Amino acid sequence: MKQLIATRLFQLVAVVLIVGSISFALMYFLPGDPALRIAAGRYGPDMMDNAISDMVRAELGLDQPVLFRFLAWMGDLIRFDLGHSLVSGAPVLHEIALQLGYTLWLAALAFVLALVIGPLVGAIAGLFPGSIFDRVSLLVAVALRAVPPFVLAIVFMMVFGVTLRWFPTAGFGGWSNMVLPSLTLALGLAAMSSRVMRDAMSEVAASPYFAHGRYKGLSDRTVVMRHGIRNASLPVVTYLGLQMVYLVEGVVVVESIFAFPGIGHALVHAIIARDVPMVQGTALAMGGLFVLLNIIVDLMCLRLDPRLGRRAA
Amino acid sequence: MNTASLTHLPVELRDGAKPAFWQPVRIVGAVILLALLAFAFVGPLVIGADPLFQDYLAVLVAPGDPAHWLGTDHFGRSMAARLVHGAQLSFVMAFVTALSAAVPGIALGILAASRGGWVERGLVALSDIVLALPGLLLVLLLMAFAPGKFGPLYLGLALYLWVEFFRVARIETARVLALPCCEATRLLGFGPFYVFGRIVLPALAGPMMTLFAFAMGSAIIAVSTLSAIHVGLRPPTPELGAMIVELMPYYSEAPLQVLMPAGVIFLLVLSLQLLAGRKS
Amino acid sequence: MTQSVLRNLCASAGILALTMTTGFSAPVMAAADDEVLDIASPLEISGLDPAKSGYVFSRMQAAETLFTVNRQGQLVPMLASDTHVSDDGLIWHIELRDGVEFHDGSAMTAEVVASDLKRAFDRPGVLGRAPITGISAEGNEVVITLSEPFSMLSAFLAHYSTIILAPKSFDEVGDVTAIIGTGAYRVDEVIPPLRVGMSAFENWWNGKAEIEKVSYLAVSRGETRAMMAQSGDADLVLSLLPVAVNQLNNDPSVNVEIATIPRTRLLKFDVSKPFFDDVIERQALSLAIDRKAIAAVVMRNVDLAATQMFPPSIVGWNNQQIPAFEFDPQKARDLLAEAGWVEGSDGILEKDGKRFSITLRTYASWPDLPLIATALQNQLKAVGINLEISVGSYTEIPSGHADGTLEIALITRSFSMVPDPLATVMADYGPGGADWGAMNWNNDEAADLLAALGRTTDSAVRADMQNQLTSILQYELPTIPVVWSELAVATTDKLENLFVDPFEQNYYLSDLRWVK
Amino acid sequence: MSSEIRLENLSIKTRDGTVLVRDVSFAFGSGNPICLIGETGSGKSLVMHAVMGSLPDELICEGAILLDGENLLALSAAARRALWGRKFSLLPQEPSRSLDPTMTIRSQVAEIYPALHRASWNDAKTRAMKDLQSVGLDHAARSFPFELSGGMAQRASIAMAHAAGSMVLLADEPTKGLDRALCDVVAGMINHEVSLGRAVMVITHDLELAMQTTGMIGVMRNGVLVELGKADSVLHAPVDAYTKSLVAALPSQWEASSQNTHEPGKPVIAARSLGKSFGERALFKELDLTLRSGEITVALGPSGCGKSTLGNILLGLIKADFGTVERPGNLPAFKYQKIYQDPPAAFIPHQTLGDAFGDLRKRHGIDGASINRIFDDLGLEPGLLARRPDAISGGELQRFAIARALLLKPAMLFADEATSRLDPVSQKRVIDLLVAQVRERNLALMLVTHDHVLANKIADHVIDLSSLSSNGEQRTAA
Repeated sequence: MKQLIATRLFQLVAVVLIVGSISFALMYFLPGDPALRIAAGRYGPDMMDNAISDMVRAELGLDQPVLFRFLAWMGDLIRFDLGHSLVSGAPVLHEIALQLGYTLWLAALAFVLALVIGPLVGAIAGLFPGSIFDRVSLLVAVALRAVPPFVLAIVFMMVFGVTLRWFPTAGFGGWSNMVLPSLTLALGLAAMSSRVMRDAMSEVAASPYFAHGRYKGLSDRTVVMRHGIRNASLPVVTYLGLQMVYLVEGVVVVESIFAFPGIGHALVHAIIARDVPMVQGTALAMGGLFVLLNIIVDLMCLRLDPRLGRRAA
Repeated sequence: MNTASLTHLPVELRDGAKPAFWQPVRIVGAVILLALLAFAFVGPLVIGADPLFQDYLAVLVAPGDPAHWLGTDHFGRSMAARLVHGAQLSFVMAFVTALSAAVPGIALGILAASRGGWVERGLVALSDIVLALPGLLLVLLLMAFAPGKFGPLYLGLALYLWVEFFRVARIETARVLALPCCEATRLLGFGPFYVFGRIVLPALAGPMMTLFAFAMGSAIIAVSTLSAIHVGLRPPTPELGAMIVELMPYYSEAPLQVLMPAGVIFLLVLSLQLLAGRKS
Repeated sequence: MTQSVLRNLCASAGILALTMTTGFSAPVMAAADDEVLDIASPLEISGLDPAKSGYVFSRMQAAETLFTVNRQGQLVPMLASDTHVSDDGLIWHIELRDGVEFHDGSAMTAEVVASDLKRAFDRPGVLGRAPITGISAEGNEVVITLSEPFSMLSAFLAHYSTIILAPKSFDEVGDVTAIIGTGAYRVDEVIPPLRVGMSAFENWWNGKAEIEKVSYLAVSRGETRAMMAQSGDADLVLSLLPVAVNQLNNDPSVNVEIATIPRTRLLKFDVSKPFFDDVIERQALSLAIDRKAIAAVVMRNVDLAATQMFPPSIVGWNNQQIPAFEFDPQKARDLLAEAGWVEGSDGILEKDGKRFSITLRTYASWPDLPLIATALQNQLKAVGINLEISVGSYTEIPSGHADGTLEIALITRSFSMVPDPLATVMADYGPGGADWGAMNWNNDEAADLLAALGRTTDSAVRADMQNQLTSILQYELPTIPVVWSELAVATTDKLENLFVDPFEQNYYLSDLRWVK
Repeated sequence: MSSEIRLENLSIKTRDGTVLVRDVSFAFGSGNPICLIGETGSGKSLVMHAVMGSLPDELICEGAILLDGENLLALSAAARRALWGRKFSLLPQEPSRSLDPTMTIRSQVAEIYPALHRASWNDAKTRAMKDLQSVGLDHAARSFPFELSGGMAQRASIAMAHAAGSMVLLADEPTKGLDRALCDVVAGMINHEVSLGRAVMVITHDLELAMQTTGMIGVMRNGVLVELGKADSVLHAPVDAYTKSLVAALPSQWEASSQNTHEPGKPVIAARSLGKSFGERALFKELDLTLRSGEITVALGPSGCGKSTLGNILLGLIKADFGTVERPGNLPAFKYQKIYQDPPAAFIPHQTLGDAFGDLRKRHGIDGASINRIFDDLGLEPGLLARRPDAISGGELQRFAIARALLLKPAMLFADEATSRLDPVSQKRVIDLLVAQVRERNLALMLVTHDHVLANKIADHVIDLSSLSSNGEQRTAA
């Protein structure tokens, strides 16, 4: 348990350092003069010119030697001073605190949806391997993975937003706004987890304890509920931990399409405007989010599998 | 839902020989894949049309038109030509990416499992870290060096695709190496290469194939996702992922054209998936 | 160890709890049938500082400037009422409109205005480019002193970076913490970068707006905006993609209005490079471009094919006398041959061993730029010029201009940032050019004309000079115009009295009405 | 209430008509249990599953299975299913694998009450505790299957049968993988069930168990019931030839193998003051032993006492905590071979035996002749080479394993419970072969077993590790 969290924390620290270095490298290597980019970001392409950028260079001390700047950069990072956005000029930390809220809601909802859809489909497919349902679910899963999330998003907007008018096409603020984006994210996740669940389930269904459950006289429903799902969901949960990557990155595109002001949206715009401090900040937030979600997953595993629990204890 | 297995059948009745590799599912997969490869590599020779030639008088022609059997895109470029060339580029790139992710991934996985100790701990830690890094960042870094080139883009993808190979390879190898048959084989005087060649690699083949299939898929999808946020966009080169993005705005006028590249990606992933066998 | 672990956990949990709550602080996005006017626009609110996103607040009539451009495109007073310029043109007395009140109830005094303008002058922005020596308040007049006559001052004072804000808008260090303007709408909430909520201001000096509440949402993707128009999630959708226009025209419940705006997509290149150093090379380049095709295919409107730098909407600058650009690939080839370019083995032109192969930089902030670039790439290939397209950040244009790495770039340039196009032209086509104008182009005649224009106020004299200047640009081609732009706006049929301002100064929300 | 099951000419066929079980008839019921004996594939478990009604759909039953006069075969699959738990309970083989690994045994017992008796959960919990008490597991109510020994797990599954309250109890190889001590415990439990008036049917290849269960014994071979009769009569005066061989195969019936009289052979392995412990539990310490060529050393002791560990240390597969292992005349490693407890696990799963032996020949340059000779010696038919390990019966596969080892002309063989999973006949055959080879090739054999009888019959030296081992009944080492 301790050890588990220790590893995760180590992971977190390493992530912070690496993200920091990469971001600095970006700042340094991206084509064009950082001062110019900052100026452009602040005052818009039409306004920006080299006069302004010289001012910015002086202001941010971008004329100092690289190594010095790198140390300064990392120093700030360790003091968790993420600097100011090149675009809005607001403190990155403050901006992220705001955006993270929206993203967390989105991610959480998507995660839950995925947990409902994926394993359910997978379980049914796994109980009847080779059945039509199994084959169709495979096709759908592959299709969902073969279509970029933003295409999925557009399709949903057209169907549920424009044609059916069930949910608002874009915007944020209410539950109704969350439905389409989170569904877009969830389906991608569910696609894969359903396959994992399917294999896990078919394995469990072939296991002696599953058979014994039925010999005991339990109904199929009871056996599946009490002995099937629980055991099969172990690999799925672990797998979802990995798939957090997909979620966290799906957020990027989905948010910008649905005009949702989360870190993903922020990252996209930071990237387009080469707003490196924001890129770093959002990347850190995502890394942190990933680690956090994985701690939750770890705990779920402990909860699900007593063997782990007893060993850890 | 038949849980009783046939294990209580007399062994004589069990099929002794190796099960045929070419089960129907695999055959279907192979057929689709071959068709796609032909499409991508023979297609360009068959379809004379230049994927870059713009015909402003035939913009967004619907598929089925005698002159353009797959229609044209927003510049009046032949979809057929762009699809075949795009497929070629994407397949090659995706394959290279998946390969450059799989080879080190699997190698390190086997290394970690067979060495154990600090080697394993170190590698696992590394993979954990890479996982927690938003892949976009890695890609961006590489893009910074060569903006608008596909090479670094795919390399950047490989930089975080390898992790999944590593994890699965490691776990699977560890499981296999623990089997008595490995101990027995070594006792019989066979070297580690034999053990890996005959026991570990065959066991890895299935899951790795599946991962590979999805890795190729994700590579192409990632490229399109990136082009959607204007990273690595490089007109006019036809690339499946980028094509989806380019055509997206015309979804209402030419929905089919938007779906075509996606369809090709779908078939690719599906065929590899079927070929790889059941596990996903 | 455990201690720190626990602390870390608590911390992250805290942040979670805190941030979770932010999620739903905002009101639910209004559906079409309620009284709130929902606006979807690509422009994001990158910050409260006028220099950054002042245009959002000025166009939304939250904050106002001393001068503005009326529907006919003439420069007229807004918060100012009258102007007296000393005979030497060095001292401007700007009289302020009486009884103007800020949204916080405080009165707009000359002192407030003067300090706002000082601030705008000290910080980056257009005002800094004016030869201003002093800004002060006298009674209800703002007095601006200049080092030399400057005809465009009133135009500069119509720029969004000079919006007039109440003192309470600033914190002690002078950063903007809230937008407290004088406009028709009071800003209730700002959720950067996406949302602004506003409600009508009772004591607006020009009456009271018809529609009570306005909700502004920045939606960066054109596809999404189009769908919001169709689904009715937005009542007013700004700058639709050309594709979306056709699509929405077929939708009975949506009205689409289009205005051509003073914005031109043009090719910027380094005139000192061997590819462009000879004027006939630049003319050849221009002849090789099939502007009508691009206008038709990309902009979906043939009339947007540029015949010269300035679209007809820019009165006084659009020059009827000069001959329009032609499309003549053959002539282009001849000119290039004349300039010494011969076709190489691979069909690409060569001149003393140098291939005519250049990298075109452009950016996707305007979705049509990469498309135009793609078309250009194809058309120039036909005359033996090879373009490598690199789509990056717009920041790579000025930086390329600065470090001289830029070969050719496709950019978009607005002439209405400051309502008098001269402001932009002067910067872009003066000696040596500028980041968003010519590059290493020096033309004494043009330079003299610009200098003279800067000093002259007599419109008749100016018109003549402007014609000379435009014909120079047309012949010399320091930059090559490709297409003009238009602004497409979609509204629900429930909305009436919409006016699309070609100068993008004002959405005239205060005039909008729900159909009874 | 009592119940009786009567099988009348039960035949089991595959869909393509292959007959797996032919005309089996017998009866068992309250107070008179039956024990079906036969090697793997004799069809005994098919019969049991036929009674249970859990045969795969691929198989068809003919004849009749009467439960108190009602023909079960006439019932629909669903109707049969409805009897599970209520009328029939099944004691699974290797129960530790047949219990849900993620659930405490108490709730695995408790869940039966709501399912079968519409009991409330609280009610169920208390009644589950009673059931566990009745099998003496109340102390382990909250533990998970992986924390139970084989015997405890077996008792847990009996508790479940109690909970279900079914009168018919089918035990499927209940002693599989358990050591002798546990086997006796299990036998005791089964007899207890009989005394409770349940109709019990046991299928096993463990004659010891058969002897301990009073009642009828049926002997099956190739799908035919070759002999049926009272336990003692069948076991002491067998009629059928196969039954005779079965009985004869019992270690107790063996004539003691010719103790090697000639002078002690030269040492092959010499271990000095070995010590090994897992965690704080010491398996053995200060252990000296020497294996000599031509001699058979038997390591005795219940499961988990460390006898396998000892062998692995001698083979150099595990490091000892203390002590040294010397190999005089330092021979190459492959001269020390091991025969595994579970034959299939010792072969590469997807590799046919043919390929396996082919590679072995290549690796060690063995000529085909010697292979054929060994196959003859071990009575292996080369036809089987085309098959993969999982398609060959345990006995045969074990003999292939021996052949594989002998091809390398080993100096020492370590047989780790090599026969514990085989039926008596195969067991005897394998043991005889091993002994013969030891004498003939003059190699050192170390045999690990928990069967005292067997040990005493063949051993030149016996090391009894049980003395060193701690508690008798803890987790069975798989």
